[in-house]
Amino acid sequence: MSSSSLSSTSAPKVPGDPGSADPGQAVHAHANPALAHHFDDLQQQHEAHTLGMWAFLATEIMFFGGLLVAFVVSTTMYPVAFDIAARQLDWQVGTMNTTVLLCSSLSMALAVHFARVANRKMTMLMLLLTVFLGTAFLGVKAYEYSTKWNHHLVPGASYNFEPWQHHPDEAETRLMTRAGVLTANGELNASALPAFQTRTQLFYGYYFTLTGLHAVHMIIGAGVILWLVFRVSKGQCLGDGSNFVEMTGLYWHFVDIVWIYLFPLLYLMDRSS
Amino acid sequence: MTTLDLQLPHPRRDYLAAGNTIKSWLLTVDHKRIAILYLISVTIFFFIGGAAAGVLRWELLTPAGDFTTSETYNRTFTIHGVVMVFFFLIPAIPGILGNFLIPIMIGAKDMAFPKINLASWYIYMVGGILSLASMLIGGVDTGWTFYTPYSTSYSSSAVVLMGTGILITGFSSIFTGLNFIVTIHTMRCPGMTWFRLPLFIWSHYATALIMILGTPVLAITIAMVAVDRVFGIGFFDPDKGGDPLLFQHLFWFYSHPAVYIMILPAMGVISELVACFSRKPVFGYAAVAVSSLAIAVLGFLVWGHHMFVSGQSPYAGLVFSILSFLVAVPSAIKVFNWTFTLYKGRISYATPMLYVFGFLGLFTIGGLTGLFLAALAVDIHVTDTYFIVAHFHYIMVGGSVMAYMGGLHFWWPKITGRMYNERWAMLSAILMFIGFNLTFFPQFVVGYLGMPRRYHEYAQEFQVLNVLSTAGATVLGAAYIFPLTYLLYSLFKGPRAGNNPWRATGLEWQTTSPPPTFNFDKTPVVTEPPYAYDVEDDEEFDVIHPQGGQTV
Amino acid sequence: MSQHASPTHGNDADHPHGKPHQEMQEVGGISMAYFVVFALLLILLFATVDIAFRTLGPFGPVIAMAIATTKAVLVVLFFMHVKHASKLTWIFAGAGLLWLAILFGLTFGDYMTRSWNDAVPATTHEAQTSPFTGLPNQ
Amino acid sequence: MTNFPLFPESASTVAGQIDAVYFALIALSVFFSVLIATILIVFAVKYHHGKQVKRERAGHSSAKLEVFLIGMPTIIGLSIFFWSASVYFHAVRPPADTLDIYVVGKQWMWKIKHPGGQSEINSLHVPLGQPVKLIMTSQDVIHSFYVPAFRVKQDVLPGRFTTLWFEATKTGEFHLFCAEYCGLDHSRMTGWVTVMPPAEYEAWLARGGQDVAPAGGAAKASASTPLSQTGSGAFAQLGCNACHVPTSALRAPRLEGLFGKDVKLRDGSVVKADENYLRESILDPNAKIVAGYPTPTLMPTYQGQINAEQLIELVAYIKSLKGEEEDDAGH
Ligand code: HEA
Ligand code: HEA
Ligand code: HEC
Ligand code: CUA
Ligand SMILES: [Cu+2]
Repeated sequence: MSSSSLSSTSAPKVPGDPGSADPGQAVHAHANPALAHHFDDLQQQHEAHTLGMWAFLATEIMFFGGLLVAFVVSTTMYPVAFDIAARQLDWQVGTMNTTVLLCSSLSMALAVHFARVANRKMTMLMLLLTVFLGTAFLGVKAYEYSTKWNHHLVPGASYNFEPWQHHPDEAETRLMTRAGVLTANGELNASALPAFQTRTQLFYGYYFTLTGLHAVHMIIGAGVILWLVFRVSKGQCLGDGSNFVEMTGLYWHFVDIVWIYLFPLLYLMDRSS
Repeated sequence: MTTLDLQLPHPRRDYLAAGNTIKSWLLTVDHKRIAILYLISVTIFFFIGGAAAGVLRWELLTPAGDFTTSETYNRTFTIHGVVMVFFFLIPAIPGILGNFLIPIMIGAKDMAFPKINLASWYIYMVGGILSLASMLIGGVDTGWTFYTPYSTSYSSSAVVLMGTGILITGFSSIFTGLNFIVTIHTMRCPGMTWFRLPLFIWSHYATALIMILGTPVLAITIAMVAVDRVFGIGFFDPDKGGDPLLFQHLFWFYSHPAVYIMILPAMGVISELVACFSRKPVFGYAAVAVSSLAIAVLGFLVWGHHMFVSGQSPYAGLVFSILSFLVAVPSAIKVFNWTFTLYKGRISYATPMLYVFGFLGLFTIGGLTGLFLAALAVDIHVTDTYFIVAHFHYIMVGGSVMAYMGGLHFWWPKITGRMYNERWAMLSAILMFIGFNLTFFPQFVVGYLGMPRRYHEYAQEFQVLNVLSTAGATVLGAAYIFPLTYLLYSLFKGPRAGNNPWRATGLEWQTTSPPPTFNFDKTPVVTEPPYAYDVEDDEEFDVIHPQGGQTV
Repeated sequence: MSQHASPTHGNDADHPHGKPHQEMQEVGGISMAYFVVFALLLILLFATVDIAFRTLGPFGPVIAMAIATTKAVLVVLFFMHVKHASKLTWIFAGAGLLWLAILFGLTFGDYMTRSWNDAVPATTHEAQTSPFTGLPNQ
Repeated sequence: MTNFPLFPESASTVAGQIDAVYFALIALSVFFSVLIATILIVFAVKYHHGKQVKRERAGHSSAKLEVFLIGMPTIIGLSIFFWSASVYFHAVRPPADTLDIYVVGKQWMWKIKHPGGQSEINSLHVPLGQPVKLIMTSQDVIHSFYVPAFRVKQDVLPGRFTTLWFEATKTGEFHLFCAEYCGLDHSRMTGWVTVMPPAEYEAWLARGGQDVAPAGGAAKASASTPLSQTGSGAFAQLGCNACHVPTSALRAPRLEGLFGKDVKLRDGSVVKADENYLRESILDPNAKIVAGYPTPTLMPTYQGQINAEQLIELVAYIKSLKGEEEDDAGH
């Protein structure tokens, strides 16, 4: 009895040149340039790419997730300080930027569609539009960062948060009183100031880390899309080869989803008065 | 006997012959060559970590802090822990054996993403070099656990650099995991259904799940520590409004599952070996396969058992304790099933099998002492003592390293095409077992006596046990030098091994040794479950004779 | 070799790769779904902004997160084509969320139950009459 | 090297209970290790390669057996869990009548304050047979207070109080270790716990915490002021008594009898007034405002104004304030 579990029966092929011959290639005589040598067919390749991308996105969920858990823990510890710190973010700019990002998601989805039907021109157009919108988002972000810098809201030695200096509205005043930095009759309570500073700085620590990480993802995404534009312009990555566009699309949409959560968490924490 | 008659019609066409230039190695995308790259680098890291262990043990010979300063000692155990965990054990079995074998075992030509596979190795090396660089510029003195606020606000060492190294290496682990998952899902050859997969594959699949779902949390946690240090934000520093327990939660959310990253691949190796050297299928195949997944999932629910005395809520402690007892169940299933596999087998004691015996004994002890720690009452007393040190060395050195050595010996003829010297190999295995027990058993005793870990100086009455431990470490260190020597020697002078020296089943044994670049000349088709061994087959292994030694 | 793509093919996807299923009407060959989803996303965005300014007490954040999740689900299903993807894709997309839930759940389990620790028995202050505790200033 | 123990001394009430769980686990481990080793050896010898034995009809799996292999460890594990958890709760929950001693950890020493004001460094004197509760905090990083002979250990955190209790059952000197890595001299952050018969302990206290009576006459009862009295001084000095006295014009809750009570808060929730609550009330009075008081609180924040030791004195003082009548404490 054979101890082998295998039933391959045919005699071994005569090997070709050492290392260079891919026995699989023989079958794909008309090998498709979009098919990598170690896959058997396009379907297998597409499945591998899709699964790989989704598994990677699961990783990304946990990556942002760890930070979000920390953020929520801190928010529940210092709801008042975080609330007032969050009110310094400009929700109008944030809303606008969210809209820009949603548009970029649409254009990316369309780019994938056009790549699949091998429409080179429209694919390029949509990809460029996506990069443009992404860059616009990042530009606005940079503008927001610079205002934070000017207002000394960047954590570090120069951090100094003094909302009472800037004509606080009624809700802000109420929050400051609840935080104890303002007394009931509106005077500054110096004893509560240091704690107020560290806690709001903690909020900004989260703000910059979360949005910064998100921005880094956007920059990487934009870079990849530009590379795609180049490939598509040469007629690659279309039709059968559109996997690459599709995977980049998944990534881009994911980054968009992260923002869909960050926006209400950071900008819209209870604005009611 | 073998179905594929692969008597090398062409003298050299294996993956090793695909090129000899440095470039052909550094730019290869062949999973087998990448495995060799890992083999070399992991071995280097092991000896660096081992050298650090030597320093630790030497210091602990006497109660006084006389061999090193406390500063050096603290940096030494940090580098020892970091290197052994992140740069040796986590990549060892997956990076070397996993990379080499997974595609072959499932009948594929390569990993799903060969370039990412190579990138993983580079990322790992960059991370490793950064971490070692942090050692050169003064080292890090936080312990491998980086507890805050010490690591963020008090330590004046190269925490950020080492953290960056670990973070980067984390991505290597993530990409390796991704590759494994996708490869196992999509690249199986015809007929290779899930329940025909070798158990090695199952356990690597489970490992990969932990890698992709756990590692990112470590990455972000370390990034937050770095941000804390650089910008003084204080996510984890109570002086600045943060919470040190939050750090511990995030750290252990990864680091407990990470201990299963370190044991699951070892378990996969043991399954293959125990079947081959008993000439029988693994008993309870399905149970052993599914228990790997159970470990991976349950392993994410118990991290708080590292925090029983940390100031965590005692009620959370209760939950984590009960779940820790439950996570032991799938391990118990495996141990018993391996044991039963021997029943009515045809057992031979070749070197890999000796390591299997070593593994079974030592892992059992290590795992059972894990139950002591999961028991809230006992853990209060033994946490942060040498009892913990003994527990995890029993599992990681007695379990994982033993399995790694066993696997390396088992697949060595496949990887290199050469056979090592059986006598030396057996001698080393036995020496390792003795040295190991002498090193770490006394640590259980001294731990229950109350000797805290990470102590550079200790109380007088702990000395005798520490002397024993140091003596054992010396034996153990020597025992690790042997394989390094005879394995290297076999590369040049070892006899040719033949394609299937152990007459094992499994696709990797049906191709040539060493395998060709694309693993098979013809995509295999699988029609049977794995481990179709024949107990009645009582031939000798043909590898033994050329050495003059005999399987006893 | 070529039987590879046959049912014995060892991989798991239960859904062939192809053009997205067309359930909606098309505009110039493009599924309407993209535009409908886009419009919904914008509407939901303005809904989030709107409710942020209403006094909803503890429900505010809950509703905000529910809306965000709806938006995320829309993107995942339609822009990311999960609606027509294989089961495996669903599993991996779900795994990320499940694991996140574990991280949140057990971490908060600790924070929420810390105050249960009634390690201070109600009668302790009586014990302060022990000879070692002076009662000055009374 | 003549002193060569293999098992630690047991010198507290919980030590025996913890050891019992430990021995049970050892028995379990020995049982399973020996069982597995025996099976391995027997099979390895009996079914050795060269042996002619019956090998047919070896099953390859058995559903019944697997169910047993799931059930058996689960049941054993759960039994140990319940037992050890009950011992644990006994070990971490202090009884009612404890002697409260305050501990401050800092790199790399233990500072101990007795309620009578006696303080020591790296040593702790306690009476035999009296439950002692340590209320601990750290000035810098995490430390861990560990007395192996008592089988107790608790991390000591900055920014928070943690507690640990024990009742010593043997007189003598026992090791005190810092068990959480805390930097350079972690291994030197050690000391001794001295357990004395109550009478001797009294005498020791009376000597002001000196081993020998201070020169100048033992009659001079003590140089040390009770902690609560120092606290009362601080209470006055920091201006607390501007508000927290019945006569104050500013309305503030009476603190007499507060400790250990349930406090109703402004937002409707109820918290127990333990040490951590007192701590928070002083350092961050706005975090939890007592029902019936306005927000923001009139009370100033003392964060950054007082150090860990003053905080302990204030807490000790507030704990020492007895309620006159149980029901009119103002809550
Ligand atoms: C590969 C690594 C590895 C593995 C697999 C394990 C496995 C286990 N570990 Fe271990 N552990 C570590 C590595 C590992 N550990 C490390 C590195 C640390 C310290 C980290 C640090 O602080 O630096 C640690 C610390 C550690 C602690 C924290 C201690 C403390 O700091 O206070 C705990 C507590 O519960 C624990 C428990 C367990 C349990 C229950 C298992 C279980 O999975 C074991 C299951 C196995 C068995 C039970 C044996 C086989 C079963 C039988 C023979 C049948 C009989 C069984 C029953 C009746 C149930 N471990
Ligand atoms: C896979 C993981 C792994 C492995 C394999 C080992 C292997 C060993 N470990 Fe380690 N150990 C850890 C993981 C590991 N350890 C971790 C995570 C910690 C906790 C760190 C912390 O607290 O932060 C730890 C801590 C730790 C301590 C406790 C330190 C303390 O708390 O103060 C000790 C003490 O005995 C120790 C000893 C050893 C010994 C003797 C070996 C032996 O098995 C090693 C034997 C090997 C050799 C000795 C190599 C042979 C080579 C030579 C002899 C070399 C010559 C070298 C050159 C010329 C370059 N280890
Ligand atoms: C200006 C007045 C004022 C001063 C000074 C003051 N307090 Fe208070 N304190 C209050 C008021 C008002 C409250 C009730 C509102 C609240 O919970 O914050 C209070 C509450 C408390 C509570 C919680 C009481 C409870 O019933 O739960 C404690 C404890 C306390 N103070 C301690 C102190 C200590 C210690 C000091 C000095 C270091 C101090 N206070 C100084 C006004 C004051
Ligand atoms: Cu203090 Cu270790
Ligand atoms: Cu663990």
